[in-house]
Amino acid sequence: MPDPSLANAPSIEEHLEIFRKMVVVRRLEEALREMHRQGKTRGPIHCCDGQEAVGVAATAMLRPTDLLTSTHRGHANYVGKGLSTRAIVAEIFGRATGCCGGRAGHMLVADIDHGLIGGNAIVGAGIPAATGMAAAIQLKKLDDVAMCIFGDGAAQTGICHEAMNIAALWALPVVFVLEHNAYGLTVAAEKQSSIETLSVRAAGYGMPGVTIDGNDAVVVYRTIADAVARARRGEGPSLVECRTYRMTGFSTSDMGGYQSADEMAAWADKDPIRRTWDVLAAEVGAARLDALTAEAEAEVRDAFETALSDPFPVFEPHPASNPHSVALS
Amino acid sequence: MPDPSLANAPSIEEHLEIFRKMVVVRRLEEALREMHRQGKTRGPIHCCDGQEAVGVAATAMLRPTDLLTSTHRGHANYVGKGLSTRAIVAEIFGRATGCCGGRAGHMLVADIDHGLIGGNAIVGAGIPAATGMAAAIQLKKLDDVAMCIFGDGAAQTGICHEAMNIAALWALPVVFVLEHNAYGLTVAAEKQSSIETLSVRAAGYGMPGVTIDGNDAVVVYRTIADAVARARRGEGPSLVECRTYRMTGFSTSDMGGYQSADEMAAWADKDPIRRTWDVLAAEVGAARLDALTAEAEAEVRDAFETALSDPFPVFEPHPASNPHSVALS
Amino acid sequence: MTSLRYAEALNRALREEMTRDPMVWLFGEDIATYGGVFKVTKDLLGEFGPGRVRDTPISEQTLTAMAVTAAMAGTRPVLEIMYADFLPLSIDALVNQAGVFDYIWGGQVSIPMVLRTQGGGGAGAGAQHSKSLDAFVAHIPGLKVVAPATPADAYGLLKAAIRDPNPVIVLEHKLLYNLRGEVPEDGGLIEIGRARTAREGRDVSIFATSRMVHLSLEAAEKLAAEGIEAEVIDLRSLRPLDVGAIVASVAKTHHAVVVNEGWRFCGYGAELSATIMEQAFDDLDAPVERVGAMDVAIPYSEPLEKTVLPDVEAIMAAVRRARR
Amino acid sequence: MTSLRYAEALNRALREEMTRDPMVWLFGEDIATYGGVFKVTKDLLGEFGPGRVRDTPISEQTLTAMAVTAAMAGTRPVLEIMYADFLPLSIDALVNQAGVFDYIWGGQVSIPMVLRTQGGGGAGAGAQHSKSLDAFVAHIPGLKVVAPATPADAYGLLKAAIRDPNPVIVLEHKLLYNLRGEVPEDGGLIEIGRARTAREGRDVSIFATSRMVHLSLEAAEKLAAEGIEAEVIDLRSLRPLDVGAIVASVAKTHHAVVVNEGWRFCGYGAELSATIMEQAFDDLDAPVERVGAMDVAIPYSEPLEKTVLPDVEAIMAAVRRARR
Ligand SMILES: Cc1ncc(C[n+]2csc(CCOP(=O)(O)OP(=O)(O)O)c2C)c(N)n1
Ligand SMILES: Cc1ncc(C[n+]2csc(CCOP(=O)(O)OP(=O)(O)O)c2C)c(N)n1
Ligand SMILES: [Mg+2]
Ligand SMILES: [Mg+2]
Repeated sequence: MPDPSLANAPSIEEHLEIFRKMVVVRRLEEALREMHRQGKTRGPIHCCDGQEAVGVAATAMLRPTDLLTSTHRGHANYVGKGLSTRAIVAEIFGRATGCCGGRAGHMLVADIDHGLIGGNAIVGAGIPAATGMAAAIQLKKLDDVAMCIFGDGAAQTGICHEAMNIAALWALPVVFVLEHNAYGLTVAAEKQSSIETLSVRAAGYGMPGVTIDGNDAVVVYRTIADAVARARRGEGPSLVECRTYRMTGFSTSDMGGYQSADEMAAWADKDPIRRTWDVLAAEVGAARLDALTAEAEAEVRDAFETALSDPFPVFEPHPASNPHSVALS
Repeated sequence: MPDPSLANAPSIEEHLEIFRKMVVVRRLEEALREMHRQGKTRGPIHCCDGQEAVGVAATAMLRPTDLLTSTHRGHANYVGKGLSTRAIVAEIFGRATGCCGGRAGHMLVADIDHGLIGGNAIVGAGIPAATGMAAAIQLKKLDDVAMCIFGDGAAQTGICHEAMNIAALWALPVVFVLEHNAYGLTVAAEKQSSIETLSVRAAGYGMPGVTIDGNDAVVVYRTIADAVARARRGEGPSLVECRTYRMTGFSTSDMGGYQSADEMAAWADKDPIRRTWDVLAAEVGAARLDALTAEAEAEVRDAFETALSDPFPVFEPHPASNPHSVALS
Repeated sequence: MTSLRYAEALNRALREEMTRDPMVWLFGEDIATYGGVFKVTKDLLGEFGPGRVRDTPISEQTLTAMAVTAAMAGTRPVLEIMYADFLPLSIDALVNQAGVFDYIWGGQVSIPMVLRTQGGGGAGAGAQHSKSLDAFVAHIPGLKVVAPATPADAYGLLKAAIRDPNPVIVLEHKLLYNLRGEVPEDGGLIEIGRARTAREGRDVSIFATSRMVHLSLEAAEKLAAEGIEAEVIDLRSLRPLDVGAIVASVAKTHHAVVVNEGWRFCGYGAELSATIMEQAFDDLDAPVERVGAMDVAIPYSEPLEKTVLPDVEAIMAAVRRARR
Repeated sequence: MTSLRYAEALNRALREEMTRDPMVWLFGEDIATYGGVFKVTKDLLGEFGPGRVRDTPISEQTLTAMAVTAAMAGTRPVLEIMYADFLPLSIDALVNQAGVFDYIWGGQVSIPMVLRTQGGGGAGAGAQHSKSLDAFVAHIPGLKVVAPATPADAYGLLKAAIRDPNPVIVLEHKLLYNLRGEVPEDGGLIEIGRARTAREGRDVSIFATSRMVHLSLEAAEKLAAEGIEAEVIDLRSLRPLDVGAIVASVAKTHHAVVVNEGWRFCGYGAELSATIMEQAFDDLDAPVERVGAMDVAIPYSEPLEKTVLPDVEAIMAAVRRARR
């Protein structure tokens, strides 16, 4: 796997943008949890607090035409891939102005203009999905890539195996980003995975595999940039396992009781936003970061304000569905 | 993986029985192909000529209570696990006297008294099937084992991954026997598998994995015996990849044209029956082997003679199915 | 009799059957340490230990296939599939394995497995977590399929399912877990294949499943104000179907409405409608009316989801059409 | 017009569409080097090269999911699933992906994929290689499902399927591949959603799919000898269904029989039966008769298989019952 050479490091501007987006995600999720406490959300909402470095840094070097598949826990991917915060929030609140007109909701957000197709709530489904997109890219002879970000739980699904085998066999331009946050819902990794370091499995497909600190945005960026470059060159897929942790449980319906306090405290110390702040503050000074933070907060605040007063959609029959049956129901 | 120490070698009597059973399988399949040429078979029939050492030697040390799952290409497993040749042949010809009363046919043969449940024509299905049986064995605190024999094609299915992960995680008493015959139907291994040596994947589940010469009955016996012993001790699953080759195409409907003549000739030289003969002749003399061969041939001849004059079954409604619907159709 | 929530009734059924028979064991995602995302398996890990209550990887296809063969090999596995939306991952193991071998192997094996899952919409869970895929499982020979609508039925049908020698699919509903109701102290098994008259009426028969039973009862109350007395039959068992109860009710009312939350086209309601027409044609004064979800993926936003899913108004409208 | 076998007609449709549109590509097990186990993709590897005609590993679930997104990403994949019995492995990708995103993402993507497969019994292929699982795919909103019964329809419907912006499932039949028939030289597209009158008749309407069309025609010939003139409608498109053609025929004959090779209970025949009853109740003089496979796994042995599967006699008996 890539020697994380300086060649792949993000520029200062890219790094600052990663920082700003991570703050957007954090504030967005804090606001969602607050809305949930007030009983103003609908359905489960899965937060990625503590994992922002993966979703944001892994997508930072992608083009809008590069295609990304995400999961039920996709806020960092949505923001990382450049979607408007307002369109995300409006979608989560089921408004007509949401990026899918309110039809998709929190888990299935998609935006074709930004190459996000899309969130997916069938665990593992994003893996063959990205592989299929990579097959299309290959057929079209483009140098775009497809990326899937998926969890340690998803890595145990059969489609993960099937898709990685096909991707390697056909040398497809896909990057497999395994976001290992130590749990699948409430089930600890050691209860659902027979081995600790999942990147070992890459050898079973003859592709590069590596495990990295997923809470270090720069390490994530550099490693993924290398995998992306490899895919663009037509050399096939790679697996990058990013170690991270969910700081606030699996979703707003988490009733707790399965994570140890020690474990949570240990990971709180590794907060990727704080770590990025420390690195960047030394380079550009705290004032610049404060300004970016304020900007991010304003963006989130505005998004909620507008989205929450946006109209709800009205149902329209869908022509692709069976017309007779719709007409009669 | 096991050091193939002499401790695991078959006794002379066991070795002779392996030889005899391999000849039964070979003659059985020759007769089936002849019947096919005469238009007397129904449905596709998959032969394992050239692979007999795997199916017969890998099951030679099993108890009747050990559970085996097989594939669409299971003749050697059926015979290896001790089924009566007549019951097999009658089943293949759809007779009431078949081991499943003619309902199962060639691909789904089962015999609970011999622990064969059973053949399976959904590629890969035997892998989670054996894993589930191993879970039952574990729950019942028995020291039986479950074994699945499956192909290189089956190794690419999602359920192979899921089942191996669970088997290793729960330390289930299951032995995964990968019968690598270089093809999945007509698709060459290099067109369907991203790596050449599939036992490498065992590391992805933290279990032992090894690749052996599947045409050497003694090597098969010793390696599998070790994996079986390990499973009986409660130490969990193993993967044994046996390299072999189908000498006569994927089934009676094979129209050919995808295997090279050189490849076929090279493997013909490695015929496991001939090799076993050579080893045993040195030990017990040719006369003993000739006698066993004659015995095997007689058994197959008798089986065809009786089975082909056995009666066909008559349909009886099945109480477990929906009674109303059956009554009305 | 005790008053229990539907989820508690299921929990008690599991506890009692596990106590009664050491070969009953549970597995599924998040069911052990956490006690299940709907808490149906709460406390059972502590009571029965990690050998009999197992958290699993996310591997529905294999888990279902394992349930089939663990049952064949002499245990009584109860598998939880977290959402009915994931049943498609189980269908190969159901239609190509579970439903096949008892018959095909000439009775050499029986397959006493239970697959519990929960479906249904109305919770804003989106297109991949809100479906009722009853039709997929009800189509498979060799399986039984039940869909309890009350705590007592949840308790009695789950117990019967665990003791049944055949594969049984138990379809629960996410919006019923908090429903309270009286449950018998012990025993209380309910024969699989028997419908229940939830409300008597003479003017029209409403045949409903799962949560739709409650909506149908609500519709019936409102219709009574219009002078229409609807009989509401809770089918409880989707396969086998209690054709006798259906025919008897239609013979009385001469009008029928079927209500199932799944999609209409080729859905479970189609079978009900066809069966009624076949079995009670001469008794019918009007076509059977079919209520179900609109044939489209279930959208997230509340007003859209409400439009797509069947509701009390849709049932009332169907009854009025059936009575035309 | 040329006379082609059904398999050859499909092959020609693939060749023409691949020639017309470089974004059409094929993948599936054994389809490239070998040309498909039923030879439908014969010679196409040589003509279009390994980029557009790909052999695959045995990974139906992933292959189907890949077809969905390869279509979303701007290509027109045609996936072959070797047996309809393996459709269960595809259903998650169909019901949770293919049928969902066009609507749920507000029209941002279209999914012009085709999934070809073949089903049906009568070849002694056993319980896992003989099924007609039409009902599983016909239930899924957002998909179209066609089942050609003749070479001309195989050609015209497959071409239409490839050009359709929606996911289309093409259900072929293993016993039809050798059937010969006239196929138009080029063009000859058939609109998806239109039934075909295979035989006119005034006494009873038989609505049939796939191979059952031929059995129904045979039954109709024999019934003519008894003085019963049956109209045989080949539905061709299972979803959407040509309700207009059905209603028109029943309005003429007042008696209906539906024939689908799948299991009866909750099968595709149930939908047909329910739809006819709903749409043509007042025209019906008798209940719609439903012919299908018995609700049991399909056994291997010839006399058993024959008993379980619908045949000409079963259709004739149903017609007589319908005319009672
Ligand atoms: C096929 C399927 N099975 C189960 C679920 C329920 N479920 C939702 S999230 C989740 C855990 C996923 O774990 P992981 O892949 O590690 O992602 P994470 O939630 O940790 O980000 C589960 C089991 C699902 N959505 N889909
Ligand atoms: C799920 C599934 N997909 C496809 C097939 C069709 N099929 C039957 S045998 C076979 C090849 C299997 O290859 P392998 O596992 O290597 O076994 P072998 O035939 O070589 O013994 C295929 C693709 C099937 N039976 N089941
Ligand atoms: Mg996780
Ligand atoms: Mg093989």
